[in-house]
Amino acid sequence: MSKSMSYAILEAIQGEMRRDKLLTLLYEYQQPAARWGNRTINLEKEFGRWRARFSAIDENWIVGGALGMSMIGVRAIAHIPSMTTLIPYELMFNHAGKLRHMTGGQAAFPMVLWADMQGRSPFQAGQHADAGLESCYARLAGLKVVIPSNPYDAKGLMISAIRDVDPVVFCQYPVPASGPDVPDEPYIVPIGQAVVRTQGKDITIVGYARQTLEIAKAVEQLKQRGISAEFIDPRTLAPLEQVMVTIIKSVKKTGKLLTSDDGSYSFCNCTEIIARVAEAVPGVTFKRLAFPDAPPPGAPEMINYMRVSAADIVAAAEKMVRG
Amino acid sequence: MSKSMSYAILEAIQGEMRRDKLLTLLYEYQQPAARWGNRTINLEKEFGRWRARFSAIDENWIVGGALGMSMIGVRAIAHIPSMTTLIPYELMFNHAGKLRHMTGGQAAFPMVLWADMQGRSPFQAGQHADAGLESCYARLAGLKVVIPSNPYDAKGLMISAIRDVDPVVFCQYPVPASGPDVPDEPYIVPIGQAVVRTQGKDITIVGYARQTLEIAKAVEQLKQRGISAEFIDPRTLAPLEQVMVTIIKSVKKTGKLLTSDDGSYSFCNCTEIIARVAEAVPGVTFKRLAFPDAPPPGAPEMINYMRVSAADIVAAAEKMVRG
Amino acid sequence: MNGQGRDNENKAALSIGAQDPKGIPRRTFIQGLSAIGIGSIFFSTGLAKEAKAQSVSTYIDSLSTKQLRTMYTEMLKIRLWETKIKDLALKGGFRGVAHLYVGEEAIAVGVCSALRRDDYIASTHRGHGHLIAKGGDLNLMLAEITHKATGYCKGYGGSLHITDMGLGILGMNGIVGASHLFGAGAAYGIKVKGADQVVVSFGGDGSIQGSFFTSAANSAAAYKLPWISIIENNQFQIWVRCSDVYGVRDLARRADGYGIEGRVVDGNDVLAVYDAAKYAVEKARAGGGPTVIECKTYRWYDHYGFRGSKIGRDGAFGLGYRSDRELREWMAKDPIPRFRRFLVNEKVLTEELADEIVAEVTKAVEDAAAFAKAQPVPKPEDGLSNVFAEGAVPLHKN
Amino acid sequence: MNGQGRDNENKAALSIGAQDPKGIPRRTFIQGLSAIGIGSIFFSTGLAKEAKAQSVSTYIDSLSTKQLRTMYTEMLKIRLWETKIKDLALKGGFRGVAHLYVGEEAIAVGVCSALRRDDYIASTHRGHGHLIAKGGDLNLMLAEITHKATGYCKGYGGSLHITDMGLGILGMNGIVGASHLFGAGAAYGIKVKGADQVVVSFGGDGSIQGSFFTSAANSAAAYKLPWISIIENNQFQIWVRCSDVYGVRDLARRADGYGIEGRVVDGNDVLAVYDAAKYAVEKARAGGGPTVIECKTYRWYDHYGFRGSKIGRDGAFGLGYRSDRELREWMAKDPIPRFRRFLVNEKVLTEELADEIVAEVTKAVEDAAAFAKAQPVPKPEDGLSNVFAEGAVPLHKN
Ligand SMILES: Cc1ncc(C[n+]2csc(CCOP(=O)(O)OP(=O)(O)O)c2C)c(N)n1
Ligand SMILES: Cc1ncc(C[n+]2csc(CCOP(=O)(O)OP(=O)(O)O)c2C)c(N)n1
Ligand SMILES: [Mg+2]
Ligand SMILES: [Mg+2]
Repeated sequence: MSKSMSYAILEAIQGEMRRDKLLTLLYEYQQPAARWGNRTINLEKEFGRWRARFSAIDENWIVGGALGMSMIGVRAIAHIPSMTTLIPYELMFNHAGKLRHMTGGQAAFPMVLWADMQGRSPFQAGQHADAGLESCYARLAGLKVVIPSNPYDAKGLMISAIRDVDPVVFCQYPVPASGPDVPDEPYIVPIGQAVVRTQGKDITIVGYARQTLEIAKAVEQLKQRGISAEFIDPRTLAPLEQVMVTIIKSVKKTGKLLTSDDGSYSFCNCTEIIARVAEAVPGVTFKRLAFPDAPPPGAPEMINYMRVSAADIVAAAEKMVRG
Repeated sequence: MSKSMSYAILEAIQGEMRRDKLLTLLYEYQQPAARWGNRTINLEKEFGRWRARFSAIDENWIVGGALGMSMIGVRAIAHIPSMTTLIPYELMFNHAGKLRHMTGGQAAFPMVLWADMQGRSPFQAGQHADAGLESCYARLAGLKVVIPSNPYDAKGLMISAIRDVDPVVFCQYPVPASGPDVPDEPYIVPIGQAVVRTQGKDITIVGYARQTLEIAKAVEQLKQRGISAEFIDPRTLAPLEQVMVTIIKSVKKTGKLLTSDDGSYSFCNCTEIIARVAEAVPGVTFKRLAFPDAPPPGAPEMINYMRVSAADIVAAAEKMVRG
Repeated sequence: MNGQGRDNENKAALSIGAQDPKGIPRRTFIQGLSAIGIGSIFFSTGLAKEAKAQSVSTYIDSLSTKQLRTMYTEMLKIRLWETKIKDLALKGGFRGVAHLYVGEEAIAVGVCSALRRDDYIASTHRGHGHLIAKGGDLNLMLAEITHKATGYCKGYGGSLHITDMGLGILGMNGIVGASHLFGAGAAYGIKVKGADQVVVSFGGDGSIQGSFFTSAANSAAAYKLPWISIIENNQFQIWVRCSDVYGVRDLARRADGYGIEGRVVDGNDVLAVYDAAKYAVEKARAGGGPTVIECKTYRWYDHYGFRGSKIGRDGAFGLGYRSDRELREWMAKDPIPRFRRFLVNEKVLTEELADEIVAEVTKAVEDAAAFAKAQPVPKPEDGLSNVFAEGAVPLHKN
Repeated sequence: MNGQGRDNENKAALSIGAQDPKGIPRRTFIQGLSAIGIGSIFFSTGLAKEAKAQSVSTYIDSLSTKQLRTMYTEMLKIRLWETKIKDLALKGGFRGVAHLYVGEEAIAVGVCSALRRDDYIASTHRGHGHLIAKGGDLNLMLAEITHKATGYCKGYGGSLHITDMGLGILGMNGIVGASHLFGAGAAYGIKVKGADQVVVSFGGDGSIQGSFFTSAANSAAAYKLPWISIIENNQFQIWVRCSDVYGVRDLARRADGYGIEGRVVDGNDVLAVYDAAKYAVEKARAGGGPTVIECKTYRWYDHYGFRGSKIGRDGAFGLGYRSDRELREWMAKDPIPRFRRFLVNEKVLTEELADEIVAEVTKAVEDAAAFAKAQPVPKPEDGLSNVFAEGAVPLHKN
């Protein structure tokens, strides 16, 4: 059994906390502890409460505190719960993303906002099953946004995020483990680099996080139907420049871009990707699959009908390729 | 001298407060008072402090208070200052936009978030010259977003917003008066309807708020250069369905879509418009003009170079039309 | 467990109330109670001078026999209805989730007994008890928790968003602290209307931090709003203990910094809660402004869901963040048998009458379960409606 | 006005200090002062018992002649430098904006005199005074306010964002209240480092609402952080009066609800401010946790910009939201001549020495203006840099 995404992330943070004796984690109730086989990680036990500190229900403290300490050279990770992703939004917008620029490069916030994200699960409803908020952060100047789809990328991207001198938003969706095994030792997945998960020539499919599982299934089914899809996982959502090089190269080859997103349709992160391709490549056919512009209903009958499934991806791709 | 946008908006609110004896305005320090010629409006004087109430520096109260009272049938307008647009963001996301859906239609927040917005003015810097946040609200399910470009639309859209049974975000940018004179009596500009400001056949240009002035200039200059541009002001940013009908009709005719936005490039509101056109109309040429993905610097040398001007629009349009 | 079991247990639990004095005529008895600390405020903070003046037992004394019996019935409703949810969920195949309120019933009932039907409450993620105490319909609530098309919210919201505008229930809310802010906003609206209603905002010990409470409290104080904030201090925020994250022991003290009167009461004593709430409600109606009341209590189950609990057994044991011993101590302070014993001693109830009530409530709960089970599920495309008052949003799939 | 004018005015203003007793040897004099309420705390809230114990004048007595002279010099620097900004702006063609601090100098200087160079301050939109008192360079500040390429922030930030990490200045900030939160965060960082520095967060009377202060205060209290929050109560938030939007008169009371000691002092008395700040700093260094100090004061100019002011004249008159009479009363409490008079009486300064200081500061301010004027403006494309540590963002225009 391979390491879970949560274990991989804690392993990354543990390694960095050993390397950087000041690195500090502020969190609320999501204990920084995990077990894998007979191994356990417990950051509070290992590094003490000052460096792994739970708090009152106060996301503005978790993020604002991390910002403040990072300003004086104490790197910090702010871990906030999934239903509160947008509570500290102003702090990331007006402060985290702007300080370096406003001070002409003199000051900065080398911190990581570790944001738990929500799947589109039934029985949760309105405030507890709302995906796609990573694009709220991807739009803010001065922030980097990474979003792993598997434990391997999660560990490598978290280490990159911690070592980065600019504020990084690390988005963790509840995604079952897949992909390569996670080495015990530290390694880096560079911020800014997309990965081509499957090579293909008929159509380009872009998606990340939980959607990568639906897309992987769809790509298989399309293959059986004789359609060769190229599947790209951006992994980084901001800055997007390098990522777009990979996507544009693919779309120039296939002429078709299908995106699949758990976020709501309007302004989901693939919206920006589509607009950039539309500006850069003439004559492309586009389709954007996403959750409707509605809050997530609790009843499974409703939400399962609304979220994007492998079947939706297959249907859309076939339509685009066969016309 | 015609009515200013601020006067027109206050005239709208005054009329509605006379019509609806409960309608209440919560604000911070932007006094609901204005003069036009020898006429003055002062909402606190006319309706008393309970119905036009200033507050501590507490945007969460202004918006949260308006939400709470609107829930029990006291319609409310929450007026927040421009540098605080995103402080009450979570309230609009997790509560305002979701209550009706979460309660199966049983409860709702008939309120207006009157958000002052910032131009791209020099000497303000980082936190006081950041435009484009309307798209943060346009992306949230359950919210309507309107953005007038002139005093006439401002009054008509504010009245529509107040009478709407769903929460509406009314974005006011500092834009010098233009367009038709503002009648004294109440009238409606329907939410959801774009307007074609100039008819044309060679290229479609979309923009709103302050950019409408730059675009109007550009359209004139393009005419002199023999290019016939069709200029569309969306006026409503969410829901976008009806607006897109107008824009798509135009783009099908011109085959070219140029958008001009004071917001930052990534996820500026025109991004969504481009993506929707890209999905709906094959073979279109696109160009998105916007502020770079950077905070606004204070020095005029820097910010004036970065913001979109009529000259930029003309250059981009010529390039698109002449190739 | 089923009603029988609970009934027996109630009887068994009676021994807990043994220290209560016997057969004293009622009025004096209640005076006595306050003296020995039942039905009495621990203390008031800050502006509480007038508060102290208001003798504790004034309000309790004026409770009618009917009211007292209703209070007992309401507490039972909450206990048995939620216990039923727990048992159904543990059986498996339950179409929902829940944050159980069991153990804290005295707060919801003590507070809501001091309210008029047209007063408002704003509730939390742990709000089933608040809603039942304000008159919420057991059938519609259970249908909603199981996301049925005929539930309070047509299955859209489930446990976290049950609302009944007709009963002045402004809704449960999944965001901690939001109840305070929307409650204060509603209280402002009441002033605009010129009405004499009041608003109660419920919140846990975790709800006083974050941005909601401070905005509510400052405005309620500055504008003297008819707002009452009930802080249900069950000592935990999921597993986090208050003492580790606050600089004050008594959370009511937070009120003082805003110029609001704060009070601390025994949250397992329905009469003490009622008395403090009634005082605050009367004050608010008279234009006296807000009050914050901290009720010390304990939750019997895990923060969320049913870990550590069993069908037919009360309480969740073996949870890492608290000792079973601590739980047992608090279960011994069970507000329901404690109140029953009091009512029997007060001759407000006989054991027989009390048992009848238990039987009635048990039946009502069984009926609610049957009702919910029989209800239809929502149609898939309903998810696209109710985003706005009119129409449906596009699915965008083809 | 020019340095001469100010110099003359200071002489003139001396009559204001006339009530000060004459020629008493220093130590006793200071004891006297505390007795007659100069250099004394108004009162402390909540946990202030130990505070009271700490006799007020202990700290003042230990101020050296050099320190006292420096305090006078620093106050003058703020006064004359900002007055220069006002005069330049009124002349026209000024490349910047400002929220003037004039009238509140005793707070910045009293507080920063109690700090070590390696202590931190987090400042506000009205922070020029804080920065100067912490050692900010007059030349680089004026260059930044006029958005020159060689200013503190290379012209990107201007008045609202001046920062000097080398001096422990975490920056001014245009968002009200943010200073409290980032200051508390930095204080947490100090604990992680195991250092003995402290952090001072400045904020106006408006800064205690909103979400920043509550998050800072609760964490500072719960974790006993070396955090000192200075509330500069100049009674207005733009034009809004505290009394209309708060339920408490003394804002320091807000501290009590978090379990933080709060103190209220005369913000126009540099010794009173110093004494309270020194007490809080010593306490924080010793691990005693946070303190909130409210300083009552008044701003001489409009909230923002220069409305109602004239070249060569102090103060902004004819503003709708306050009476000129109120302003004049407060100008009569001008902290600078008041302190000068004290120092002369104390034999810490002679009139001649004091005049020399005025002349020196006047020259330094003139030099700053000349320096800023001579500096180059930024290059247009610089706006695309410093978004991230590396590279520049694309312009996206073609
Ligand atoms: C703003 C916010 N932060 C975090 C959460 C996650 N959360 C849900 S309930 C809870 C604990 C609440 O504790 P308390 O307020 O004491 O209420 P209790 O559950 O003890 O009744 C937390 C942290 C949330 N729902 N909202
Ligand atoms: C969060 C926030 N809300 C509103 C503003 C607009 N604003 C700037 S300064 C100010 C008044 C501040 O008053 P106070 O805190 O008393 O400081 P003072 O200006 O009196 O020194 C306001 C409302 C802001 N900058 N930030
Ligand atoms: Mg709790
Ligand atoms: Mg002030």
